[in-house]
Amino acid sequence: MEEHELTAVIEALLFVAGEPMSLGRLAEVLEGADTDRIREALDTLRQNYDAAGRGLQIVEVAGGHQIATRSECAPWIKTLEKIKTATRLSRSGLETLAIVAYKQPVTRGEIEAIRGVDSAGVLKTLLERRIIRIVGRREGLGRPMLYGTTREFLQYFGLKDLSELPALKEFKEVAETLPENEPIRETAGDLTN
Amino acid sequence: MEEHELTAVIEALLFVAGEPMSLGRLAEVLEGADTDRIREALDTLRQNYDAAGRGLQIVEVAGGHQIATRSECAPWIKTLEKIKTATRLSRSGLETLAIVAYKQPVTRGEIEAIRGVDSAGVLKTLLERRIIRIVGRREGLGRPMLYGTTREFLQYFGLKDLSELPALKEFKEVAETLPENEPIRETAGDLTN
Amino acid sequence: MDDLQTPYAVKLPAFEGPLDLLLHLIKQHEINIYDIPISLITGQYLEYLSLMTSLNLAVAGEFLVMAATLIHIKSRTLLPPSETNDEEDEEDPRADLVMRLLEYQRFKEAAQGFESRENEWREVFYRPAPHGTDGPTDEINLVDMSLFDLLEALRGVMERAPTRQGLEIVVDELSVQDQMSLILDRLEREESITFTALFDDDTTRLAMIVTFLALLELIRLKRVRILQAELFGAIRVWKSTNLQPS
Repeated sequence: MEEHELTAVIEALLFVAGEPMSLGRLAEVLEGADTDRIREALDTLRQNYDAAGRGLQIVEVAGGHQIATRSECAPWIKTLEKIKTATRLSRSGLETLAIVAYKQPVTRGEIEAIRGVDSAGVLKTLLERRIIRIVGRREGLGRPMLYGTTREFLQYFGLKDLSELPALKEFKEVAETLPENEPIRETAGDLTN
Repeated sequence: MEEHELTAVIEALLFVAGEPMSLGRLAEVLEGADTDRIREALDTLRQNYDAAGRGLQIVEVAGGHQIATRSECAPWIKTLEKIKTATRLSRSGLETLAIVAYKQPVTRGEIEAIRGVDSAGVLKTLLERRIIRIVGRREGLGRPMLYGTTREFLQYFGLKDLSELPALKEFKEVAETLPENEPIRETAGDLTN
Repeated sequence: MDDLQTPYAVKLPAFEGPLDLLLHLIKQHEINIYDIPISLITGQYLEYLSLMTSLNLAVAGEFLVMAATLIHIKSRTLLPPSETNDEEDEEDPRADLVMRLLEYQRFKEAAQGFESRENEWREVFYRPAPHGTDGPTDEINLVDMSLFDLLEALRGVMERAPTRQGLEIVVDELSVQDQMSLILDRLEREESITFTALFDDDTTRLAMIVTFLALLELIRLKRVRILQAELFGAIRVWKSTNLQPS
């Protein structure tokens, strides 16, 4: 297959796939076409889509490549009545999701220990939206279920893979930072505040 | 809106609409943009799509305009569809699989008694996908075949063995909406005995 | 008039939980998180709780637990330094709380990062359906299939079949008792059965043994009789009553 033919076929495949197409999946469909050549064709395609006057783009999400609209066109797309915009995640949803994303695989108990509140309802909503999933069980007492993120999670936030998550802010251990020789105890006077 | 912006927005609209968009419909969404200008933008778009190396085209069908793949790409699209259907499971498939997983070893009759519909086709699909297998025959009248899950099933769900399957009552912790008198009382663990 | 009906507006920010509230108070009072003036924060915290109560808002249990924790920490700070313990061994009573606050804070910040990504990617649409729409799709990719999907499917199907009872699995045990009633059952329908036909349905050696034991038991109980009409002829099993009319 010529380079421009390969580009054309890949474009058509990305269009019909409706989900991120990995290099591997493309190679499978293209019956053993060289991965390097596929990568090159994808680059050409991406450049074509980055030309002025295009309403579409090729994005790399969830371990694959996918055609998507450009955000500048969003206002008009939203007026198409059949296009449903996803409901935003609630604050508790985002908080819980952040814990799942960074600590996965993680149990409900661990999530609740960090959040300080019951999280069953939030977890259920996230499961139903397929943003998280049950990935197994933790060994040991009670063998609690473990939660992790899904491919939809990556897609929802436009992430290539989990390594793209920004690093979680580290904090210093309390012991290191507490003023060493300062009196910890407050005077009784403070209590009148 | 500039001409190239208009072209971009129309491209994005045709992409997400998934059905032919008439000039009138486009004008409506573009809030009264001049029909002549929309027609011009559509022509520009069509020309862009007719360049070499494109796998897509703008077709005029059913009184509207739509993005479609080029016929030259059909063989690969068919391959993709084949791969996709081989990796997808319908809702009825998932339902049947759930019954097999939790009630195994189970006969087709028992599955149909629960689902209330004929399940021969779904069982065949699940067998072909190697998610379930025939594990034997039930003693007694008719000696019906018994179905159970496979090792592939465990792999899909990241389970070590069937005892790792969460029981419905555990699920209750997550989904507190379950009715009180759940008909299934056994845990998966019991079934593996 | 409106002003009279609503004499004052209390703007009560919503908090995700006690930790969230504490972080808010810490920020509001520009407090160093590593050196929290515990009595000030406890006072502020309790004030907030009483405000919630006066507004008839349900105060979740977690908030009360935290109130108790704060009061406990405060009481410990009031105790004179223990003389028996080494100075080094003595732990700051606030340490646990500070660790929890810091841990919670980083996820709260990460969640804010998620929110801005969400906003950005909500403007991007895919085909045929835009991503992240609610509700289950008709088909599911095997790769994405999760245990939750399986449980949801099971729950759905069980809910749709509420009246069908007796769905319990018959444990596939071969009991002699069962086999005995099966034989008697057959003898109700057929006058007699040949000995070999008794084993037609048995697929395993174990099943055959069970059938044989069942037959022996039935003979012992005089519920059946076996007859061989001629030498080397077929052995037939009869129900006893057929031979011994009462």
